Amino acid sequence: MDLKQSKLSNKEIIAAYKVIKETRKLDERLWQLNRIGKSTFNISGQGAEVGQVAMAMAFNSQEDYFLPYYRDMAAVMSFGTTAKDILMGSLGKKDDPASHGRQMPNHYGDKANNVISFSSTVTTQYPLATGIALALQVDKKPGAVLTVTGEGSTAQGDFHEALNFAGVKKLPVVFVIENNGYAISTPNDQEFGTDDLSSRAIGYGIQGRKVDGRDFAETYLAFKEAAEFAKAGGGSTLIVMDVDRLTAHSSDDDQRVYRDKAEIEEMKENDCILMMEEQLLDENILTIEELQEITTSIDQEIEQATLDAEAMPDPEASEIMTHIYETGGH
Amino acid sequence: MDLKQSKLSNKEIIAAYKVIKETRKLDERLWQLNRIGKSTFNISGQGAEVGQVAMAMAFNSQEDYFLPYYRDMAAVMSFGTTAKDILMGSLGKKDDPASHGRQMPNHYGDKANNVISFSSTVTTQYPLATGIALALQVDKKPGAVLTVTGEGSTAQGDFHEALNFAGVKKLPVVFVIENNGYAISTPNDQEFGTDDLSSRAIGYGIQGRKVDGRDFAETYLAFKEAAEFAKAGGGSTLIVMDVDRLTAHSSDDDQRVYRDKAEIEEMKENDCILMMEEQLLDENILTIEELQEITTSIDQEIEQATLDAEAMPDPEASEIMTHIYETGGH
Amino acid sequence: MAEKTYLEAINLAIKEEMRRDDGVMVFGEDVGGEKGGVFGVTKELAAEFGDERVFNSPLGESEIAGLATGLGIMGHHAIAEFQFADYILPAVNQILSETAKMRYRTAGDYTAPIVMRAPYGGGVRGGFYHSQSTEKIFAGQPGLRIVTPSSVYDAKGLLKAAIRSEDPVLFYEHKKLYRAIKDDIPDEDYTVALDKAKIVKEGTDITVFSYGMMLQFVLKASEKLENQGISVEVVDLVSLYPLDQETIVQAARKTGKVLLVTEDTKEGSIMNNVSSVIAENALFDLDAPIKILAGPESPSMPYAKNLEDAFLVNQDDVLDAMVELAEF
Amino acid sequence: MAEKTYLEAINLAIKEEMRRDDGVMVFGEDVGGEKGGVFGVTKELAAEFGDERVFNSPLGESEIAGLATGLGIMGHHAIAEFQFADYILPAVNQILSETAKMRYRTAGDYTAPIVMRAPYGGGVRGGFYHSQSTEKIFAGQPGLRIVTPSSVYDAKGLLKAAIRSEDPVLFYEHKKLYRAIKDDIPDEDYTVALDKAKIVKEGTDITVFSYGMMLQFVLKASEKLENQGISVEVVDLVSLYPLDQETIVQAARKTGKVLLVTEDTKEGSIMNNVSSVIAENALFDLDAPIKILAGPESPSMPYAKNLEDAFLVNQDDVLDAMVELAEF
Ligand SMILES: Cc1ncc(C[n+]2csc(CCOP(=O)(O)OP(=O)(O)O)c2C)c(N)n1
Ligand SMILES: Cc1ncc(C[n+]2csc(CCOP(=O)(O)OP(=O)(O)O)c2C)c(N)n1
Ligand SMILES: [Mg+2]
Ligand SMILES: [Mg+2]
Repeated sequence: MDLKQSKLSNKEIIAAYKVIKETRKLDERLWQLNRIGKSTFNISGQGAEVGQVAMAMAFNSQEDYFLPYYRDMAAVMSFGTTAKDILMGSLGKKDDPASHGRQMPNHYGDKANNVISFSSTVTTQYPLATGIALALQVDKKPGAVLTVTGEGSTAQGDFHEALNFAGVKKLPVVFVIENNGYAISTPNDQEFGTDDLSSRAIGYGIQGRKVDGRDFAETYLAFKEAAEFAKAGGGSTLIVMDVDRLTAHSSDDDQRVYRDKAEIEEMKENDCILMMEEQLLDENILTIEELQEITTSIDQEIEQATLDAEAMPDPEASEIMTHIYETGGH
Repeated sequence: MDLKQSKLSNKEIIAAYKVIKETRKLDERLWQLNRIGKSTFNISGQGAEVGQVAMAMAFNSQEDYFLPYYRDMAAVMSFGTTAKDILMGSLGKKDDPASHGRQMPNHYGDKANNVISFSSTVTTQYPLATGIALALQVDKKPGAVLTVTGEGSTAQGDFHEALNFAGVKKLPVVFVIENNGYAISTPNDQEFGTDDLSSRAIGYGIQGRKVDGRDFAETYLAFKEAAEFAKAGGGSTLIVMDVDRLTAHSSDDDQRVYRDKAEIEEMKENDCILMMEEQLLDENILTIEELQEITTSIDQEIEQATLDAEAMPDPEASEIMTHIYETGGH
Repeated sequence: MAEKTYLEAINLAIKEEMRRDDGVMVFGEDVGGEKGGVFGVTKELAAEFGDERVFNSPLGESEIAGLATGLGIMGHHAIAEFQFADYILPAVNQILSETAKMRYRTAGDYTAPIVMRAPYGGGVRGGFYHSQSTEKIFAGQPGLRIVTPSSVYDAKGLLKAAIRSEDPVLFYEHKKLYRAIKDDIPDEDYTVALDKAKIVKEGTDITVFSYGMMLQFVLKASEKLENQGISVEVVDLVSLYPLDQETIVQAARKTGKVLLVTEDTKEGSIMNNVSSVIAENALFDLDAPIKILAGPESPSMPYAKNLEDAFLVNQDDVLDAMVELAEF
Repeated sequence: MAEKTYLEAINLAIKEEMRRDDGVMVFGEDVGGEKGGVFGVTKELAAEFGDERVFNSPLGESEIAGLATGLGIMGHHAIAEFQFADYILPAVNQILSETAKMRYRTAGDYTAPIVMRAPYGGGVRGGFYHSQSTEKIFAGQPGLRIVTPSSVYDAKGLLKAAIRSEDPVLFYEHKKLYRAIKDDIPDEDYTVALDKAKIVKEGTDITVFSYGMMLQFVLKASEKLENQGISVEVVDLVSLYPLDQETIVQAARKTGKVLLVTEDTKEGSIMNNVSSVIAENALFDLDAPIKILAGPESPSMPYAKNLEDAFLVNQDDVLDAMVELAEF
């Protein structure tokens, strides 16, 4: 789909693109920090940035709530988390808004922007999302809830229990499955017996959709509709968003061991960001020079954010005994 | 559907009817034993007997395996468990084949007839069933696996995890949901957001069917097909079988508290056994005298079985320290 | 003052807290509508507070826990019921991975100020899966509190404190006590501390720690022993996790003879934690080995009457163990 | 004899048992294909034994446990891998309600002779959910065994014994030991008893009980102390549940001074069970309080380096605690 079919203004599309590009650049920086030992882990959403930003733009961090998973850096940035915030997380800094240096990198959370803390244990966020949504419903608040998991993680019982409850209560939730073809090394056909996970929606009495996360406009429109549906009291939608996993599963993995070289090559050639940049040029939203400028200024921003984050204080050792109970430690 | 449309011989239909009737009579006896304090619990399948027997007849206890739930007395009896066996379970007798007096009544199990032990924790049998089925598949054995849970119990994560795996491996399992409208006091519309639980099958890449468990022939044919499909390597089927719960949830419950009088009345008027008896007469499979004879002889059998079961030894107190580990006790 | 059963006290605590705080919600299997729970603990609540605040959840415990935690994050002091403590097991992941760690993992940005109620304990002919003491499974997760009331007074006050607490609280209720004990309790609002053990009877010869149904046995036995001139200090643990170490150590020191009574299987039970606190902090004050009287090392309570009787620690077992310790 | 790492020893044990017994199957997340597990423990297995006996399961731990149990009922000695011991939590219900109770609830008609492997322990910068010691959650379920090897020799022999056992065995592997320890082990087939603690070093002044990574610290510290004339008896628990009470009591009696070392949070840890066995059975042989050196009472290991360091019991802590006890 053309970008403009999203009905977003050029300004909005450019803003979206900037977040997408910034996320990619930031992630590259995180890999570097990992390689030189400054962080011990990275798990990245390269290949999913376009879809994630299109998804997140259908929500706003004033009234909506977001329960992301570890690959959702681009979406989290759309919600308002900054590059410096994320860098602080990877470096384990005290002011990291996700966990104040307590959780591993990429375990997002940001109270100021309604991003709810994520744990490593997959799909627990789905039931949590129903609790957030029920609170909105009971308290007669206007927002909706966005929550995401990976396609492999849909095998968890929590996926089912949450959708089931959301169906009963017609909760304002948009449940998302980012399908990147693999759960670590396990391909789709070893994860589930269907070609279309969105077909699961019907069994819960909720809406199901499938979108190509490489297609900005298609993705945005689908989420916009789902968010509006939720806010209008229609209930939940399950959206399967196809994306790529351009990198290994994480910094502890090497996907060349279990994926075909050709498959990896092809995916890289169809990198969603390259495709979006082509569209931006084709649709005369940006010139090649403007694209270049954006890249340059993002590079500088990331550089500065890295310096800023590195300069921030580490948590103090004594903090391991704080915030355990209401009264502090034990 | 006419009984004869099942393509079963009159003899087979009569045999099925006998099990159905015997189960009803046995259950009535179990309620009596409960009321006079000889057993402390009963949970019954009254209103589901016709469907259960039709279901079970599509399998055989030589090569197939059955993982029932607590209401499946009629199905378990079709697999070969006797009235005396079940009475021994309710009375907590040592020779109770389900658990040797260890588990509560109606927690079926019978190694001699390939009925696998059931726990109170709902829906754990679904994952177990996948393990049994995978063993059959890997060991190249001919059988299929039948497993059942209640419709409320489908809200458990285990329901989903098992179906998902069965879809991946194309396991020879027939998963059954007995929908009696309630989970204890909770009606269908508070349990799930769909009118048709069998629509969940598609999301797992398996077959889905819905049958009226009050209709003997329809039910039998659906299960026959599913069993054959499983044995032919086609994979799993999810069958929703609508039944009634004529009694309270269990001997600890009183359904008049939360169900309309009219609803209960209507259900009783449409008792599946009465309907089947009408069919037996209408289709000239049995005469009224023969029906009467069957009832009389069942009454005698139950009487005898009760006497026999009551005369059996209790487990000895010391048995609480046996069969814990391979080597015995602790 | 009004006479209430343990069950009524719990029901009343919930009612009063729901009146006080609009944010309090109640859900779980069959807790809503006319039924009001399989034990009747939540009776009348739906009628008074409506189906939005009091409702039946579908039959999925992991969802129940996650739902409560999500509501807690949004500031609702939610009360989730697990129908039996045996059926909290499907929710272990949510409770340990999310609920217990929420405050710590966000350094307080998000919290889960919720209560999860669970009826536990045996002696009701409920067999394997309606008799278990599952509290031990959760004891060892900083961030979480596990409490249990063993008197009518505490049933009300402790639950009120749990609902008002900003910490997640697993609230274990002994199902056998629901209707077995009755007592006069104040009409006025009161709470009972979540983190304090209680000396329910002072004594000088032996110290017995317990909770739940077993505590009733201990109290009865100690009355008997009092007549025989043996003075028993009885401690109700109240907080099963984290333990109130100070009170425990002091009470153990006082008599130097310690008996721990639980109906749970011995190894791995809460009493092991109590014993090790004493063995680390009061060892030289002890005049006898730290004795644990517990259920057998066998998987779960069987159904057959004589098997259940053999399994369950009873009044005589408790008395015998106390006498033995006193005579040591 | 051949030099192997702890990880290689585990891999070899599985291979040899799969060759011996066609019924042995291996599955779990990413254990099959070319990957062979996120730690590489199951490498080469799919190639040798085929995709039917060695396969990737979908990402659902409750299903993994139920599947293994079902296979076990059918006589397969299945080996299920939980990718991290933290991720065994969604399977708690299956393991406790089904696996652990299968033999008992059918009086032996059905059994679940399976192994569930789980890499546990911290110090790998894995943060909250890749560092936990979850073994305590299962310790208290008769019918279940929990074992952990703390040497290369045991890694192989204990796993072989677990696979051959007719009991369900939770096999905890310390992930930090996978590549940290190497040793020569026999080429011949051997097994290590599932139910016996091991005196890994004899001594006369103090007795230290431990397992996992901490045991390495204990062994190093005891060498140092030996040079200072302090003789340390070191006991590897091996069986975390049920405990080998006899060996534990004897070893405690021998020196009268007991230290228990675990990286887990103290209250609720396995060491509480050990302590209470000693306090009940060897109290008058003790010359010092039973000391437990453990992780802090804090929810889980944080990620930031200095936080992790502060959280994890280290070599110095162990040495200090041992010296302190010796000097007591
Ligand atoms: C309950 C649980 N089990 C296992 C893991 C280990 N693990 C982390 S990510 C992952 C694969 C997830 O795959 P998918 O859901 O497809 O997400 P993707 O990483 O591909 O985005 C696994 C198995 C975990 N984090 N949580
Ligand atoms: C995991 C678990 N949670 C709760 C219960 C308590 N319980 C027993 S039966 C039941 C209702 C089951 O309803 P349904 O699945 O519809 O089966 P039905 O009894 O109607 O046949 C409940 C909540 C249980 N046995 N297991
Ligand atoms: Mg994926
Ligand atoms: Mg039902």
